Amino acid sequence: MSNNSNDTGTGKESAPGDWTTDSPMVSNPAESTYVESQIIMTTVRAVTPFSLTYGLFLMFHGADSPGGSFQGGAIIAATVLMIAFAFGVAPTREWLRNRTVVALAAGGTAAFALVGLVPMAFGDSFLAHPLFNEEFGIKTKWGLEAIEVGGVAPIVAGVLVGLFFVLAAGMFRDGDTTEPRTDGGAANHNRTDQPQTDDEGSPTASTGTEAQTDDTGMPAEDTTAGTGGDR
Amino acid sequence: MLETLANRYTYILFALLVVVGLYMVVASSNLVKKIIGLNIFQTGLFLFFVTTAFVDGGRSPVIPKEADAGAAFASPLPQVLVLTAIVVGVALTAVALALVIRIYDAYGTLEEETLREVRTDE
Amino acid sequence: MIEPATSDPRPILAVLLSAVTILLILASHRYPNVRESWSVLAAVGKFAVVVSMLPGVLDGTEYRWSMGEFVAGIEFALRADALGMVFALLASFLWIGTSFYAAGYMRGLDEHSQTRFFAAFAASLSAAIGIAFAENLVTIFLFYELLSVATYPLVAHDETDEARAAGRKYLAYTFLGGGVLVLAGTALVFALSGTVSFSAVAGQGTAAGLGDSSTALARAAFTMLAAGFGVKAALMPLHSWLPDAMVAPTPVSGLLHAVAVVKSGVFGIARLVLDVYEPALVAELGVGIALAAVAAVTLTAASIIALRADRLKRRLAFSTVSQLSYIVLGLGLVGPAAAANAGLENVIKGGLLHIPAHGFMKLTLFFCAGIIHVETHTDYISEMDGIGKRMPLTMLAFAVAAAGMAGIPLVAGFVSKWFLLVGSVSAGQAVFAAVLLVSGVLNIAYFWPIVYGAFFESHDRADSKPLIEGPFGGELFGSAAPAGGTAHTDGGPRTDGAGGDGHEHRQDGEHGKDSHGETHSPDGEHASDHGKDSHSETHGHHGGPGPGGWERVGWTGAEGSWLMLGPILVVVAGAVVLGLVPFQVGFLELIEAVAEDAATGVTA
Amino acid sequence: MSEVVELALALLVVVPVLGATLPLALGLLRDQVGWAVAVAVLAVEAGLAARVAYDLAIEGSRVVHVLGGETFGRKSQELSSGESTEGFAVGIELVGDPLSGLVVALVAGVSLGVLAFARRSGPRGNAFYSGYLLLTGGLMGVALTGDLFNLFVFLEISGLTTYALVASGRSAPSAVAALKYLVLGTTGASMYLIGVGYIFVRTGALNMVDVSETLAGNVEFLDTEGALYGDPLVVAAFGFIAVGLATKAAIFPLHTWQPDAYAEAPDTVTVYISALASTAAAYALARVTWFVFTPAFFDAGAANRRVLEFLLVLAATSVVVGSALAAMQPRVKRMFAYSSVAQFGLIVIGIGVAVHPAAGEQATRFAVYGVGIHLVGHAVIKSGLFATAGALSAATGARRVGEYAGLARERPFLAGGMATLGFALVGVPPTVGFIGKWYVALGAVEAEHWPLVTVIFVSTVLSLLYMARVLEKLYFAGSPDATGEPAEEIAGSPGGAGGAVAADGGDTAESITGESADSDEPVTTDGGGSASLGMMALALTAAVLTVVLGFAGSELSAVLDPVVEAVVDAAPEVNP
Amino acid sequence: MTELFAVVLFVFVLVTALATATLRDVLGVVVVFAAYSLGMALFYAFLLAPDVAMTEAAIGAGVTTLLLLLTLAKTVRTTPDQWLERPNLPALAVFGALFVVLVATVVEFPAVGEPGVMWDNPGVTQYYIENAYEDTGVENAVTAVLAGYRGFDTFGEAVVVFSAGIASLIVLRQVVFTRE
Repeated sequence: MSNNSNDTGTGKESAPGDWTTDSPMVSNPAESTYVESQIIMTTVRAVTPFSLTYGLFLMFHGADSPGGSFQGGAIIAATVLMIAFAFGVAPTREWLRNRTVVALAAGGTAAFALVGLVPMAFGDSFLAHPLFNEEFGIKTKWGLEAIEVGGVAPIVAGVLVGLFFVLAAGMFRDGDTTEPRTDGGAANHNRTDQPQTDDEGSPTASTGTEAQTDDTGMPAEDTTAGTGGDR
Repeated sequence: MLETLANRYTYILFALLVVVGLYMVVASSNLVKKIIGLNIFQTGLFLFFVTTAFVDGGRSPVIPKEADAGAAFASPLPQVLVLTAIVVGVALTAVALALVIRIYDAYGTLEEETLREVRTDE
Repeated sequence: MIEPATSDPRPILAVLLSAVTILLILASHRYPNVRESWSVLAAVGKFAVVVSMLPGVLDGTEYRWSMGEFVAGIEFALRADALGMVFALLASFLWIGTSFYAAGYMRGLDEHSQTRFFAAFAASLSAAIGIAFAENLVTIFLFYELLSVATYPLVAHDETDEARAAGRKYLAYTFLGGGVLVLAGTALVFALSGTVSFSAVAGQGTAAGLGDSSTALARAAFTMLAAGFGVKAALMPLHSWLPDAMVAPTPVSGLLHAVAVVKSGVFGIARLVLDVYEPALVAELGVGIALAAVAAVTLTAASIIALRADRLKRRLAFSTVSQLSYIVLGLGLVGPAAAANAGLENVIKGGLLHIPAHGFMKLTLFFCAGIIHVETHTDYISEMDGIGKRMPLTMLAFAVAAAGMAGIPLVAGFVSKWFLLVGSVSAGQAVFAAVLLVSGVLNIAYFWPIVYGAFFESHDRADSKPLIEGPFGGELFGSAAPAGGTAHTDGGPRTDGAGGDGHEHRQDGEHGKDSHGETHSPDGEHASDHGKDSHSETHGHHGGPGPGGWERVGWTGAEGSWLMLGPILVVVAGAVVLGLVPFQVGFLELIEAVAEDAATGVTA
Repeated sequence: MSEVVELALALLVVVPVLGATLPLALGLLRDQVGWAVAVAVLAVEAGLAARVAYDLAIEGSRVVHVLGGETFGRKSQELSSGESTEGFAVGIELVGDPLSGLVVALVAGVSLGVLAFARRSGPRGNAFYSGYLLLTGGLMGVALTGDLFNLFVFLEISGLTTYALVASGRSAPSAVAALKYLVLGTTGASMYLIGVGYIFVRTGALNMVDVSETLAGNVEFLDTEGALYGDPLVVAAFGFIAVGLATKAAIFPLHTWQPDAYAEAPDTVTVYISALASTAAAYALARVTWFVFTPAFFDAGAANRRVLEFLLVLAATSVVVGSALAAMQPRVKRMFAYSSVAQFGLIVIGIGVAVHPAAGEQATRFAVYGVGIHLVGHAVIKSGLFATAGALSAATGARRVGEYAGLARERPFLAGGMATLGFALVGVPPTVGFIGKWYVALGAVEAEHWPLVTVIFVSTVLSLLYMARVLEKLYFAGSPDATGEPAEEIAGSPGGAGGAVAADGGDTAESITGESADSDEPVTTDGGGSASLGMMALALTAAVLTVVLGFAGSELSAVLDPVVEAVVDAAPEVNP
Repeated sequence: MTELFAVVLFVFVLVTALATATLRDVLGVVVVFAAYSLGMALFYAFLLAPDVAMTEAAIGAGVTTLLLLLTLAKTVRTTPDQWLERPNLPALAVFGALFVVLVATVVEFPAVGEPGVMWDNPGVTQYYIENAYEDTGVENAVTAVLAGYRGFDTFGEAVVVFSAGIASLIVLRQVVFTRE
């Protein structure tokens, strides 16, 4: 969002430092982090399989050696982030549909809860894995593995990737019209209409705020991800 | 006295990190730095917990099937607490950063003073 | 616990009657006639309920109703005993008259928000009855607070700056008194004695527990409760909300001064002295004499200030302040009397009997002020010379009531003051007897000029009124002036007739000093009556006789709407009856029951 | 272990979390499903909560849900002395007792009720309702967990979601407020964690019961000479925990996040968090202070006592400062926010008095009553006030005290509701506000903390300072247009009396709620928009509830009796 | 040897921490902070907590740093007018006091490496070490405790992570992930 710094008027602000050369597509905030570099791409291509494997290994082998689903999930997520850095956020996001991310996060949470609930169905308490042993002769270990691998890891991986995408997308200005008009100020950047933001107006603002959404350069991958949030 | 302190160097470090972190939260005017300070504060706390689990000449708490009696293991409990706390910490950091992005989006600055000025003349 | 009282729903019925009326009043806010008739019906019904309990209570039975525990260890209970009946009887009877009168008054002036007015009126009445029948300190506190809440809309009714200021002041004072002092005292009493019940049964009352606890705490609790109730009883120096509250419509003034509000304060003190701390303990702690002293000071100082007030309602207000102190004085004297074991019954009788007596008389006076205001828009005594021609009946009633105030025999005031006098002397407190006599003189001094001027003078040739127009007679009452600290603030020379407003302004200046720092508009009274337009007038008011003086109106009651005149005559008749045959009206019997009860408590 | 209530304890936490995944998942198919999902989930939740609260609160039973079953449950240790301990928890327990029963009922009720408000007031969008459900689950966890570290986790869950919800509005200041809240809240939580760490070092336990047993020195096989109360680490631990939780409860020097957060958040969120956020923290503080550090702890030494008294001083200060600042605020929401600072000062005073060495059994009893009742009462009152303010601004656009002039004529029922709630806040009987204040005061009196007594009683007048401003504006400021015409008179009078009457026993409650809708539709003003029926309903229900609860004083205190016993004999029984 | 290692780590961590506090350039701070996290990870490993070390490395040094960098990329950082922050004396005083308090409590702790009282009371740690495998069939006691004994904590933790995702959606007002 470096382009915003101009019209915000606070003088001594410059684009991010030399760790990322200003990309041609400055208008796209997320892409401003993107450096087109063959070396990085190849390295990432080379590294990715290993780190991915390592992450999976940690996930599944966490039971008998240090490491576990958190670390595994985190590393898998980190792998994806590497890819994103190397090939740009937007393509990565194309390749990794939102569905996947959401499914990982929400599904993981649900899986964890449901695995925990099964014993309650048998009148035992929440997360009582030993019950699997008694009822189905499944080792308690697999109960643990179930929540680790089926629950925690997907959540961590999914959410971390999701977080990255969300932060990369930045402030999404369109949003529902059912709320205080007041960040018409927050929506476009000139300080002049900031005063509105002080009194958060009536919750039933007029539905005219979509108008503001275009002139503020909506992040590209938002549009690619089909985020016409307008109702 | 010095001896006692030397024997508790990790605790001292914990104290130092907590103080440094809190100082950053209060003193530094840049919002991102505040958040980093928060992280340092918490890592100090983690160090404290990990230390409580530590036993001299012990082994990490991976207990083989036939654990030879008498082998000293670090306590797994505090480590688990720290694992949880770390993840909680990163979650908070993420949300904080999201807020930072939004604040910048609205006010065009991350410096607390500038922010205050901007908001007063709102 | 042993029930000294037969369980009976009538007390709560009496309370709820007007509470339900509120709903009806709200529901029928589009039909004024229906609306007013509701409040009249409720008044009559309530009075009927109360009266229906009278014989039983006279026979010594107590009607008790309890909702069960309200907070831990404390019931939400109502109990109709002799003392409560005195207040309940008075309030419910006078409400009948007031509701007629209010209807007439509000219509006569075409007031705004009449529904709110009548609803709040009903609410305050039901709160007042609640206070009368409350069985313990927490219950009485509950209704005490509700009374404050319910009367606030009435005080601030006019929605002028002055009214708002008065309302703010009223809320502040009453909540300081109720929410802080009474509540704190109640909590302390509960902590000390483990109960807050008024129950007369030995060992169940609070007195026992208070007796054995530390004297300092017991005194502290007494002080807080007395001060708390003293706010509504307008004891100096907590009185200054009362004169301000006169910006309210006259029926409200009646309600405040005679029917419910200030009486509830006095009644609270009566409960405090007679039931919470029984006379013996009061004597032992020596708090009675202190209370009496405060009352005596208030008595004198208020009378002196009243001398100087030119606006009729203001003079009446200060007269109220002083008259209430008679009651408090009587209750305070319970201490010394119990100590001397002499004159106890008399001081109690005197004090309590003054509750209804003053109620009747003061209501008459305010009604008179109100009708004068409605009919002639006259508020200032200096303009009432010869008004007797214009409103003979009214001024006659006024004269009678004033005589009663001054303690002239054959009117209610005499009996009570007589008892007080006898009691104080026999209790060996001659100094208070002296105070009583002095204030009697002062009463005459500030009422006689009105009556005299009304009947024997006319607007064009009136004697000068040195007390009002001359410089403040500090040297004249040198002895009393230092006592009435606030009296000094009322000083300031009177310039001329028109300056009456300016003078009022200065008199109100004392309120400028309070935290709200509101500014009083001298003509706020009038602004309240017919809209903002009167602000444009050079004079604060256009009252007084027309150019040709007061036109003569016969004694046939053509002087005003019977909706107002009727109540006046009824009430003043009541005052006279109370003075002529006190034993037949019921009040005195009730009070004697109370007094004997208290006396036995001491001797036993 | 198959007893339904025991299972319900866990479900109370799990159901909202499971529900929270739905808006996201269904959101992939279509948007705007959030509200419906939330209603469905929270309806189930409310059912569970009712069942649980009945057992815990009404029947006063203490239910324990051993998470992970027997294998991960309590293990008894054979002692050198031959006997064996009650057993120590190697896992985590959910504990339900009357106190948590009250909170559970409160959380479930408010969460469901606020949805009625959110329908119109927004924010919409599925993410919002996911967060809403997660917050509910987190609060349930705080209410039920019996494990010190687990408490930290759930504090963070509720905290995290609260920060997000505060910033869910479109206004830019809300983001700043949220970040401030996040920084302070996280610091507070970490402080709490430091305290837990210290305790853990000394006792090696995290389960609340075990910790208190160990601190009391009841664990024979441990070679602690008697109680650990004197131990500097334990004292420091209480200090850190108190500071941390006090921060989240917005006690004086660290209260600064609350006014911003409450004032800047969207109305819906304000209503919700004003009822629950600080309440949960205060509840946690009470739980730890009463049941982990028992009264015995504070009697153990001068230092312990001094720490507690320091806390009391801070609480008293925040009563005064909060009210004073509230009286100065031009904006209504900010004013109520500051009043919350004061009210929680009152609650913390109660928490402290209950365990103060000077407190006899009576004082403890009353203080516990006070805390329990005022926690619930204040939640209802304050959320009601915010709901009323929100509805008023939705209807007329008024957000400052000055803009309230004469609104009683346009919005009689809302004004009446605000009057009732206002007087409840001041502590006028018969409202729950009075009962809470009465008990706290009584506790202080019994314990003879005269300075505290003074503060409590004066707080009545202080709160009157700011409430009177609002009510006077509402009723007696007179609307811009002349007040004489019958038109205004008819519209205005019912509300006018509504104030007096409702405060008079709430007997007009039904009529108010009943007629609210139709009587307000015709009146629409230039403020744009109008308050939805849901908003009105919530506001007025709260008003009625304060009065109804006001008459339930003895019932509520009866509910809390077991808690009193537990605090008094200072030894919470380990689960049978 | 180990002492030396510990001392080096101690100094490294402390220096990096102070650097983050004093450096003015935010990007520099972020980079230093990443180094700091790695140092902490080593410290954890040194203290026999490999799981914690991995997590710190992956999440602290890895993910957090990435998120911080991303944030900086989304915003503009002020080019530092001077190298170091100027000290905030009041804050220094306050936290100096806090430091004293902390150190005062620190001396109460058992020396580093001595099994504290928590080993034998009420025996939780002992219990884990003895029974973890029988109870769960998992060798890594940490995993056993994490997913078994204290599975509910982990559940809460998972919820926290999920909440963080939701929260970022709410905060940045994105409907991206809630609709396709």
